[in-house]
Amino acid sequence: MLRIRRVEEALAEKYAEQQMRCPMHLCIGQEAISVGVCATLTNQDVVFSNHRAHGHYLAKGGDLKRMIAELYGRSTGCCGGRGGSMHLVDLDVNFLGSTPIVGGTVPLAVGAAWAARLKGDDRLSVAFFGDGGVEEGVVHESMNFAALHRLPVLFVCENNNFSVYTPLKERQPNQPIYKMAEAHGLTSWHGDGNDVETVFNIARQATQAIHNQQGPQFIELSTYRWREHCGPNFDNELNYRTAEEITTGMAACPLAKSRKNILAAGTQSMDQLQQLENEIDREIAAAFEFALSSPIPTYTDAVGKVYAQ
Amino acid sequence: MLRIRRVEEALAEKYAEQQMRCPMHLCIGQEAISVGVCATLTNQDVVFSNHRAHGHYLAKGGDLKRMIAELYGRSTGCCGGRGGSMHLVDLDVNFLGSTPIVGGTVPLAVGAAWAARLKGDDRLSVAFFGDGGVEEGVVHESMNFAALHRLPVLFVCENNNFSVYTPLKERQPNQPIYKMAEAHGLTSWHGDGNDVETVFNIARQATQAIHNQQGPQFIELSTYRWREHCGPNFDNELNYRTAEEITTGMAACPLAKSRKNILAAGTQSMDQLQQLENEIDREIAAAFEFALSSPIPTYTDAVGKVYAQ
Amino acid sequence: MRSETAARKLTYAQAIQEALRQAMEADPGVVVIGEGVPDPKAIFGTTAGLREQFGAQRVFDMPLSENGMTGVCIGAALCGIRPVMVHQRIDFALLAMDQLVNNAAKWHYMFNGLKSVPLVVRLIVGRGWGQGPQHSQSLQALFAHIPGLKVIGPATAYDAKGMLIAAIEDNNPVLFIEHRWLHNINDVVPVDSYRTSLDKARIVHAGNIVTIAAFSYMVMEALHVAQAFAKHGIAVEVIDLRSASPLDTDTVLSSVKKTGLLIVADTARASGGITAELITRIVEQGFDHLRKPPTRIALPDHPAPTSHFLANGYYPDAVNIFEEICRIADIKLGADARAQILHDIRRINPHDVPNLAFTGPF
Amino acid sequence: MRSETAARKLTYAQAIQEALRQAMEADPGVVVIGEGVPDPKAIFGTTAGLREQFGAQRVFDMPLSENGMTGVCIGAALCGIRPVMVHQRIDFALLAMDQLVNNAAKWHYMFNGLKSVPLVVRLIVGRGWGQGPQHSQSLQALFAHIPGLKVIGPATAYDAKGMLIAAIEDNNPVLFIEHRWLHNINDVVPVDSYRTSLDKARIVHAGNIVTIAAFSYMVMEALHVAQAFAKHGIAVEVIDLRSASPLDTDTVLSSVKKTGLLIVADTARASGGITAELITRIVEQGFDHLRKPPTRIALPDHPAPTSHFLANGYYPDAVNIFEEICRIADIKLGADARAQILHDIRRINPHDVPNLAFTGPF
Ligand SMILES: Cc1ncc(C[n+]2csc(CCOP(=O)(O)OP(=O)(O)O)c2C)c(N)n1
Ligand SMILES: Cc1ncc(C[n+]2csc(CCOP(=O)(O)OP(=O)(O)O)c2C)c(N)n1
Ligand SMILES: [Mg+2]
Ligand SMILES: [Mg+2]
Repeated sequence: MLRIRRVEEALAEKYAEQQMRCPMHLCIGQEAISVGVCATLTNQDVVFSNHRAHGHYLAKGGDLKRMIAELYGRSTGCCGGRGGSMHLVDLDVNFLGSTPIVGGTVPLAVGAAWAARLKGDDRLSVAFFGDGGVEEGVVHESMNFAALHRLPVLFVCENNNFSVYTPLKERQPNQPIYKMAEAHGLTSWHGDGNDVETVFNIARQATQAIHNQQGPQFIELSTYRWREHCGPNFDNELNYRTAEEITTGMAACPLAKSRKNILAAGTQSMDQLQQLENEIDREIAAAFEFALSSPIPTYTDAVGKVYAQ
Repeated sequence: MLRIRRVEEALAEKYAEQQMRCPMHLCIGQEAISVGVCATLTNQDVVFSNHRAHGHYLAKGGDLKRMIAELYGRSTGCCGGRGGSMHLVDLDVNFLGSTPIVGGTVPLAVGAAWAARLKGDDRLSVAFFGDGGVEEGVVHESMNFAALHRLPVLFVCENNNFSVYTPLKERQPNQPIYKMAEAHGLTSWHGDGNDVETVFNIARQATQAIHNQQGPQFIELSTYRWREHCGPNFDNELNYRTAEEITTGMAACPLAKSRKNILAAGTQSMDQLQQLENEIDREIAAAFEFALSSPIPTYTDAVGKVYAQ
Repeated sequence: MRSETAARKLTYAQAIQEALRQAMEADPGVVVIGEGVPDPKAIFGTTAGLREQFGAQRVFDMPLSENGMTGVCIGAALCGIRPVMVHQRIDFALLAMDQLVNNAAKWHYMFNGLKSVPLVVRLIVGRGWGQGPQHSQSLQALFAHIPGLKVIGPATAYDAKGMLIAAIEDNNPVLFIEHRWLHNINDVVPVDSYRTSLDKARIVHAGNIVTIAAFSYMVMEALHVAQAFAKHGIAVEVIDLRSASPLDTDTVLSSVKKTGLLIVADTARASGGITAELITRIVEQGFDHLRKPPTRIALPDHPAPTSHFLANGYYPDAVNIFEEICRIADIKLGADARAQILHDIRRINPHDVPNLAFTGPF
Repeated sequence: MRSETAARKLTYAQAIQEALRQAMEADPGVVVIGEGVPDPKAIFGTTAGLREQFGAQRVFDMPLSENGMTGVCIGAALCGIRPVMVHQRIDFALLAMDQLVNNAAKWHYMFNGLKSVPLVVRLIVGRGWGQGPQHSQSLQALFAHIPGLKVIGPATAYDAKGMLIAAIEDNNPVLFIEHRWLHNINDVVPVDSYRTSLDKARIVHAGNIVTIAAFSYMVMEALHVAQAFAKHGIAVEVIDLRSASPLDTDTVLSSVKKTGLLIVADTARASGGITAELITRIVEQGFDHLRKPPTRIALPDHPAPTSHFLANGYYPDAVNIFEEICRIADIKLGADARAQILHDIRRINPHDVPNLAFTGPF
């Protein structure tokens, strides 16, 4: 979590330099979900994600250097610069891809699970999406098919109560999202997405259930996005959420909670944590250096690979 | 019901003459739903329907002559021949239209309800669709929006357990459809769609609830299609349903049940029923005559009215 | 190149079935999925027997969820499966445009070539017997405009088999457009598996008077005309485009260099159709060879009406092609020759069915 | 005709806002709906203040349900409402193709003219600052191929206002394409409400050397070139197509009769684009007037890459148009004149932003 947070804080800081010239959606405040869920996955499990993908990518083990390079549009980026922040991929860790059409990758995750079934692989696949995603018909179609064939897929809905600046209550009736998944025949779970232990426990049970042939599982996790929908800044001045809401939301910081627990349990000392943070910061600095010293592609690099051989 | 049945039996008989040259989906066996639901509507209430539309159209009060003429592709048809069996319309009774893209008219019914809300009209709107319809994402999107704004719309799902030759269990997990509507925040109802009184009672409560500002309602009614999915014949030889299933399905004939009740209650005598049937048959004969003696359009009639003035 | 193995006559529908069967035999990763694929009607016979042979795992029905299921197939294709998806009408694929255009077409490109989407989508174009506004569209131009998709439309049973096998083996999303009126037409089809290139047009009737480049079913109409002309010593060149994207401009250009005249025939609306793209390319590359402006034989600017009375005149046919050839090539036929040709090409069936065996309803 | 009432300068985005406001004032049946319509950013300012003025009933946010909500708007349009729907990116409208093509486009036709669908869908084309493969498509050709839809793309603030008002008052589904890079460009815009015809192209720069017909943002690029040439006494005719469907062939044809040369510029892929349709029509109707084959300035055959380094060269601009004019019209400029023109038309901003004020992120 700390690593994701520090990476995104660094991104936010550097964004103003106008060298990362692409839309960027930070997950600061929502890190516990990526981390808690991905901690229950093996390398061969497959992940698909959406526009807010940094956390998912890093938690699955995606290469930090190549992610930063991608944001800078360099040749060493994970898509060679073709994708930017909203199109991440790392085949080495089976992070198969994130794309920004809301709901668009959810059926792909189901398809990956179907492929695993057909090929007899014991791998599961995961779709990360937001509370807005469930409004897309395609997500319902995906749940229906997954439940029908009891496919090994985990749906993870990160409910941060907003789609851009529109609160949930202006988009959906007052009904829990996870109940919808139940109506589709999925086993569903829900909990506090700002508590990494809760997330981990739920995800572990859910992935275990999938491995035990209990069919697809759906997890709804409540969380809070700290910064603006798209871009590096806070956006309190827009007034689409009250100061009070923001304070409460940020008070539920998953990192603070986890740090407190760690210190209380004594698993790591303050010093150790600081050391960890220093290491992370060094890694991040190196990643930025890697990105900025990477080759700059030109238009000719954009021309090929439209069709596969 | 009897009228719908007799009309469709006549259509089935005449279809082999190859003068009605368009796909035709009969609702024989399913008549109670159209009749029971539409009996609770006023003329100003709006109805949208799908490919299996004859019953909905007639029960709403649609012009029989113009329907038959439409099937024969004549100028007097309700679409002037442009639509055929799957595109029926009668503005006089606010039957706004049926079209054959599965799920395609469901959001339109929601939109009509939204328009009523915006204009302050106390009219409700109805969407008829099948068990296959609920698999289309657009139907979920429609339910979500209807529930969110508590729009005056009635969703009527005719569950005949089949989409063409594919049984429900190969398309959806073993979950009641009406529960899905509940998860979307709609009040839901379900019952025996082959019993016109049941249908009427449910529909009356549901439409009443809409008029009482209780928001959108969803009715799932189980029923049975007797004939082939598309076309005039029985299709027992295709073996996608067992002989036993067909026998049971047809034994639940909504007309037989209703006739028995009427006779038992003594509201009408055998003679009166026979007289009614004769009248209906005369009306039908006249409608066929009307159709067959109506002007035949030519290609030039097909050219205009692409854009409205 | 025509395969040299044993051959017999098959219908286009049978050829598709055989292609599916052989592709599935060759590669256990090939699966067939679509509404009605394993049902008793087996998509006009094109999937008959597959479930029996390959089992319920690989021959799949699906819920009415065109966009979602397209996404499912894309996801499976990313993970080593080669899905063949079927839509009984191309009109239904409009529901899946997002997945086809935003994901399938772009995945290879946007992830820098790391992954590919080996997906075939069979799209059947309806016509006749009251196939109305929502069941008879020809939408090849929509897909052909999108880089990353291949859009093919074989016109013969021979090509249907060879191109379907090649499409399944291709690592890209291929939209395989089948015109319903081709399904029952016979052609010599080799027994063994073979591949037909997805990007080469084919001269199906050689000539030097005028070039007719046709797509899908319109090849048949053009061929009738060419054959009827041939009896009178007039050689019309007919090119089966086979593919709308990529478009084999070279083959058409060579022909136009010879004839100086071009007619393009398509099953879709003329405006904004692939006819416009082909004409534009020929103009761009062969302007000086053109003796007259190229013309189009395609649909007018309105949807298909359902009534067979209304539709009688909507679909251009061999007679329209004949008249256009006479006009553009300035052919003055004697009354007898003209009557003879018209007799040869005139449709004997009712105008709204592909053949007399067709009695509805779908 | 330019309205004669008082005018002042507005940006394209402000002109849209004013059009919406005036249309809503004039007709209580007009509603505006879309993701983010009433939010603080107000769709790049184009819906600012509307909720305050007209209330939450008529200025609507919506769930992320593009196809369903399009259907909802069609249903409302059938019942006396005139919805204006907004998509922040045209790419999202691919999810709504079914409702747009199967229902909106065909309802009037298939029900024999009984009902019409007065619906406007605003579609914003993204470009620059890393708008990548799924956020920067120009899809006008897909819609223009469908009879029953009107597809317009105003290039100036003046037209944005007049055409939006006309579109709202039109009884047909109108797709109103706004290029993001036009939003901040100023133009003189009359204060009062006025209508601009949806089916007439406009000569925005008169000339006789060559005809450039351009759509949407490409009008601006073409105009810069024409103005730069004008200083050297070379008169290039620039036509703002304004509408992709219907396509005003006549205006272009008259111009081509004068110049004999045609360049068509579009924001979309060349292959299968509206450029091909226009060229084909000019060839069909004006073959003998063409001195050389018409050419296209449009996008190459691949999706947009995200990296600004990669995208540097993807979008054709004034320089490309300039070079193409020189080539096709055989203009031999002195070194000074050439340098001067290039200086005049060369972009001063970074290539991936419309102006210096733009600093991301969307
Ligand atoms: C189909 C589609 N519609 C709209 C958008 C614009 N958009 C991008 S992100 C977003 C918000 C999505 O909300 P949610 O799914 O809750 O994710 P969050 O941003 O809250 O993480 C929207 C509307 C889009 N990218 N795709
Ligand atoms: C979007 C779409 N997909 C597929 C079809 C083909 N089709 C026509 S009717 C039908 C069955 C629909 O089943 P259901 O909704 O249960 O209605 P029923 O026929 O049982 O009355 C299908 C698949 C279609 N018309 N539209
Ligand atoms: Mg959210
Ligand atoms: Mg059914």
